[in-house]
Amino acid sequence: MKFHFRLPGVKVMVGLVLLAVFTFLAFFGSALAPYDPSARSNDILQSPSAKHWFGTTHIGQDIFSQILVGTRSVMFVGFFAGILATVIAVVIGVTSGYLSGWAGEAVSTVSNVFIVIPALPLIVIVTNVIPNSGDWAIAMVIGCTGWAWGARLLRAQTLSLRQRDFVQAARANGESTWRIVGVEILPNLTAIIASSFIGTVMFAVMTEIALAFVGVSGISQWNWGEVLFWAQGQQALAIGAWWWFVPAGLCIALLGTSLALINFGIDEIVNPRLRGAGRTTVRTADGRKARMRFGFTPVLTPSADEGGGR
Amino acid sequence: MKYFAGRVGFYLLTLWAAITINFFIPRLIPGNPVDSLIAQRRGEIDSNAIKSLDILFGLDKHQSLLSQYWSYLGQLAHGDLGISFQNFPEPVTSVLGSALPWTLGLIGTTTILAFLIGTLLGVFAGWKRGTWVDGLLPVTTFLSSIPYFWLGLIAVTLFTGVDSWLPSSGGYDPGLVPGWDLGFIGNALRHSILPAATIIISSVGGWLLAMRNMMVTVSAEDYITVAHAKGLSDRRVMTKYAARNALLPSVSGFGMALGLVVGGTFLVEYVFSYPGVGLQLLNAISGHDYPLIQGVFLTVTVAVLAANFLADLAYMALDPRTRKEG
Amino acid sequence: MSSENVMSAQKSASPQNPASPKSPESTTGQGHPVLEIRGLSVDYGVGPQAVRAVNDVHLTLNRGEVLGLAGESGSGKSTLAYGATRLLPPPGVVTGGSVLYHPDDGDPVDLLRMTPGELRAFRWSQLSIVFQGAMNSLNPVATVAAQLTDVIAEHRPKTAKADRMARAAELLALVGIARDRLDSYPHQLSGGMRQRVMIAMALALEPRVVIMDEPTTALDVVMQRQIMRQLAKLKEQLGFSVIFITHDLSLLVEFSDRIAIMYGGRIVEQAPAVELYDNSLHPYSDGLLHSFPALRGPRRELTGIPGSPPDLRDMPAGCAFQPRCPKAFDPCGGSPPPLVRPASDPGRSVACYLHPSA
Amino acid sequence: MTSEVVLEAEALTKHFPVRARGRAALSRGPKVVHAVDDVSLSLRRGRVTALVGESGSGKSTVARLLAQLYPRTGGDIRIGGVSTAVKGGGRHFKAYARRVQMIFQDPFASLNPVHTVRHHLTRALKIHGRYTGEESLDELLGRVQLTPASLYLEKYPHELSGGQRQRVSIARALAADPEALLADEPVSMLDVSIRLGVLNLLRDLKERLDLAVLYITHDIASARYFADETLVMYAGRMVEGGDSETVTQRPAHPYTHLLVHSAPDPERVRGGPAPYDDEDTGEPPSLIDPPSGCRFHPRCPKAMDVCRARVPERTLVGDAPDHWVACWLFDDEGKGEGKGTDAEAADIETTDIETTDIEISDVEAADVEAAAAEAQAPELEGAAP
Repeated sequence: MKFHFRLPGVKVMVGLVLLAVFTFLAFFGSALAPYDPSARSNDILQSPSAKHWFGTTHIGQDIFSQILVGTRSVMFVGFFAGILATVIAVVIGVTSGYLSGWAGEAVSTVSNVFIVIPALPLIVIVTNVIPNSGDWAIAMVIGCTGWAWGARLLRAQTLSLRQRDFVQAARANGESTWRIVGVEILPNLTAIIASSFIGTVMFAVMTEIALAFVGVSGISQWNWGEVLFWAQGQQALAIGAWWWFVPAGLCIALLGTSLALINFGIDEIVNPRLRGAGRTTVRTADGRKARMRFGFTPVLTPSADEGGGR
Repeated sequence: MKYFAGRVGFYLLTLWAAITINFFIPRLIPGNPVDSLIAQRRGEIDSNAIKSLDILFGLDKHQSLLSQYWSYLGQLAHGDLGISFQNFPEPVTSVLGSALPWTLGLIGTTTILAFLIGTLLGVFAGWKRGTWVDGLLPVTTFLSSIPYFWLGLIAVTLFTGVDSWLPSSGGYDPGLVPGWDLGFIGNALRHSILPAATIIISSVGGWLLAMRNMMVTVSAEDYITVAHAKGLSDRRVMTKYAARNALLPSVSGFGMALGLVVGGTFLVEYVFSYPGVGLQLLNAISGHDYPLIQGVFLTVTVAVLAANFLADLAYMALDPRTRKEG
Repeated sequence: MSSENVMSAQKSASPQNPASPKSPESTTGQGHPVLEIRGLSVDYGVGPQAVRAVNDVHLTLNRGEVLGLAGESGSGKSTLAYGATRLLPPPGVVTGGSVLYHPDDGDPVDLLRMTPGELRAFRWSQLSIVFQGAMNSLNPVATVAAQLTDVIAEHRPKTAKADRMARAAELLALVGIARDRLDSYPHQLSGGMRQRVMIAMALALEPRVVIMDEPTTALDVVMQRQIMRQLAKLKEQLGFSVIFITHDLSLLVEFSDRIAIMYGGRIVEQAPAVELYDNSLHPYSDGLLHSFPALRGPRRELTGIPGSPPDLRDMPAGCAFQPRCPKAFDPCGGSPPPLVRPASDPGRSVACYLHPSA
Repeated sequence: MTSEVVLEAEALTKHFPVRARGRAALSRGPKVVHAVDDVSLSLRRGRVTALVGESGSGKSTVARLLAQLYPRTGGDIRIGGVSTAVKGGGRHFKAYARRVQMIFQDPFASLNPVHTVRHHLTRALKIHGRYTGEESLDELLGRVQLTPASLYLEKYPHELSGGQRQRVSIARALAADPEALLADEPVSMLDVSIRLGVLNLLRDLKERLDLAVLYITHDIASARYFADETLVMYAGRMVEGGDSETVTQRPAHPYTHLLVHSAPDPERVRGGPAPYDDEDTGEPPSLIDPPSGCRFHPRCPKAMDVCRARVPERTLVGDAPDHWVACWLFDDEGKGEGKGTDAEAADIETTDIETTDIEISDVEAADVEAAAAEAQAPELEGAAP
């Protein structure tokens, strides 16, 4: 795996900008919010206007403020669970990949079990058992259940790195085991760790919102799922209050898209074949467009010459 | 067949893990849910049912954990999952029995459909890399980032209403009696169109992307160049050489991803009040119906394992290397 | 597509009656050409970051001859072959030249002007390729039989299925593999067998030209020799011409009629094999010949070549070999020397200022 | 052969367990790959010993066993006459590594792509407590003729050419100031024109530092050129050994014969046809279930009954000191049953060859442990959303 640092493509840039916006809102959303998201007012069920950009709820709460304030909880749970799960995934994946024999097999089997067991029902059940689960608790639960996929990827990669000559060379040199894992192997896993982190963040965000939407998580803090929970509960659909659930949903989709776009870029680092190699069409001398494709190398200027041809 | 034996062993292990999780979770619940149920339903519960609930929740404090575990396993082996608190006095098994066909029908079919459609489009997108098809990727990425349930909400808003042919909730019209007659089946199908479309639209993107990336990866393999050099038609190279190989990781990934996918689709049942297992689970949670929660979790795990088994069979049929003799 | 009778088991002699391997006609490079590469240039990438991997190469393959193409990694030997057949993967592009194929009857055709459809019909029926590393050139999920027959089905759609299977068995027999291997998958074959399957596949339609890209590099010397002998025999039997690409010059001297040596994307010397071995003109060829130890005879003095092969992205001005050349002198830094017939021996060609043209 | 023995292997044996693909590790009886069986050799100060064999013959496994990267199944490894068994990562291993170093085949894979040359060399020096600042790095690079050092220290492996990379690998091995150097096909991945430079460097270092070098190769011609002594391995067993010139010019074992005559030799364009040319010389056997007796007997043109039944012992050939062969043709016992004599063994090429069906190796490249690992390509895994 060679590292050629290149300017990220358009897709990745869009993803990063979107993520930056949401991160900004996570920190300053409450300060920017024009209203207290929980405060009632007399503007009941109003459609978007200059006063209430995203309209109001059945008790006159400002939805725009709810979204702004709710960003923090979403981002917090996403990133905290993402970090927790990634740490577990790295520890489990790399150890099980580096250990040979039954110990490695056993750890790998455990993570496969965790992948196959349906995650959301399990999380719903566990959070339901925990009393007054706040963001912290939810993030912990998601983190502790969402590591398996990343561990599996990291294990596979570690297994192949372990066989690589540079690891063998470090061993033959007398390098200690923890240094081999930490200094020789781990840096080579950066891209995969990043990719599995982003994947887990996505999973955590979706899960948290789903939990809030079905009303399992505590109602202490605002988040986008909470907004949707109230919208659903108050029959927003039936009364045509589209503004109640459209902004939250769009925010979720945008956040998800931004993470997916960033992951595109990481995928291209991990798998060079996915790189777009810049231009994919070339213009031949006679002005036709030819596509670069496997099996049919484009010819820019066949010489017009000498016999043959047709 | 070694591969096969290994997989079956893995399923048994996973099943055991799920059962064990199920055994421990209720033991973490604060308070005594059974007592409150008995208090509510004074005199209506027979002693057998109370005993089975005690086993389920580990309320018989005189027993060691190990013997509790054994009685729990014994009870499961008889197919006794306790009685549902909410649907009292119906046993959990019968509640699940009536919900499961709906879920299997809706989620099973749509998941497979989404996989097939996504994979097919992915084959195409990967093969035509560098053309306009690439433009579809951001769109499908966006679509697959939308939570299932939110897409469901939007679908309900846009396509249902007083004068719409598409119903907004339920699995069939309330007046009908479930049965194998044309009228009922037609009605049920009509109810499933929107939830099915929701699931398909939001999950197709993931399969598409996975397959597309595999196609791109496989396209650079030597045997694809050989196939081109052999002068084979584009179609044959795409199907018999590229797609056939790219499919393998997708199929094994399909089995692995089911656990994630199924969880997401439950919320669609919730949005559409579709009478499946997912709706039962959410209702059970809001009603603190612990036996039902456990039952649902176990059932879903078994269903996912069964689906995994099918995916494994497909994989073995597709990859000659797993059929290795000796 | 000359022969209608595809299924004939033994074609005792092909119609064009190949010259015997070491006949003077074929070794002088003046025989009947079957494939002519003229002024071929190949780039990786387009625009400012394009790297020229093959630069204005002229090369002629004559009927019935084995033309060896030798060079180190990055010399452009494989790029030349894949560029000429238009099989180079992205971001490779052919930037100029022509590749003329001379059929038995009719006018020559230019591969670089063919549409994809024409190219498909041409490929394998007239020209086939044995790729480097048979491990990856066979489709892992298809049986040997399927991979042998699909090419027949594609090019000769009228052949019956039973005939195709019979032909596949016959092809395997040709390379010494039992017919019960037809139902095997590639992973069930050893490396040597896979490579022989590839050779059998290359001969399926009795093409007139076979390009072999390091077909034996991944194999042991014992298997290598076995396959090389088999190839020589098949060539005599079926009368095709071979372009044999390898970095192993010692192998080429033994098995080819004529050798072309590439360095930095250009051909630097071209001569009949024995002449090249006895008396190489280009200092690079000379260096190569003194780089591999001899197994028998007196222990030859080994000099090797100092320095490393050039970076295609940053080619030295003038002759690409000049920075490593023990005999470099003034003109070498100017412009790259053209490939000419030296005055001393017009039967061969060399691109070096030490050997000016007549 | 008077110089001091540094590293010695006696009856070294390594069997790799064959594990099933995927997760099916539970079932089946234990099958093993007999990668190395009963291999004895000794490396002497200031001498190069070549170990020649086909891929899968177990020659790389021997190197890794000597480096103690794998635990051995049987036999003994003695360093300076002391029997040693150490396990990776520990203090004892470090002490061993200080005396025995290894160079790997692929210079692209043996350097960590994320670290600079400086990191590689500094670590190697520090592990063995020999880092004394910048000048120790300069000195190390100077030894492998990479000067000035400043040009290379900050480079990443992908910025170096193959030859430069292999020189960095050699420098890393020299950092420990070892007594024995195990070179596992050090030039086979390099361009032809720069191989000689690296081999000459190794020879030069051997002389200057009085190293004992094990040179593993599949190219018997380079063994003749580079090594003082040559050992030939076939299917996990040693079949012949002796002075390089003798082994390559007057091979005794039919397998060495085959090997020598299969090697490309441009001189042959002048001579007659090469031997074995019209015969199917078969393929190496499966090491999971290797042939009984002499492992070469299924391919051997001179195979006798005793070859199938019993493993031949080492016998001195007698045409040169220390030229030995493990073949019944040269054994006194074997001579009774067969007809093999030195003279007859020499014209093997005229004998008919008995072709036998060879079992296809179940495990490709059996000398790599990878065969035992879960062999799924990582890029193929986890392709789901």
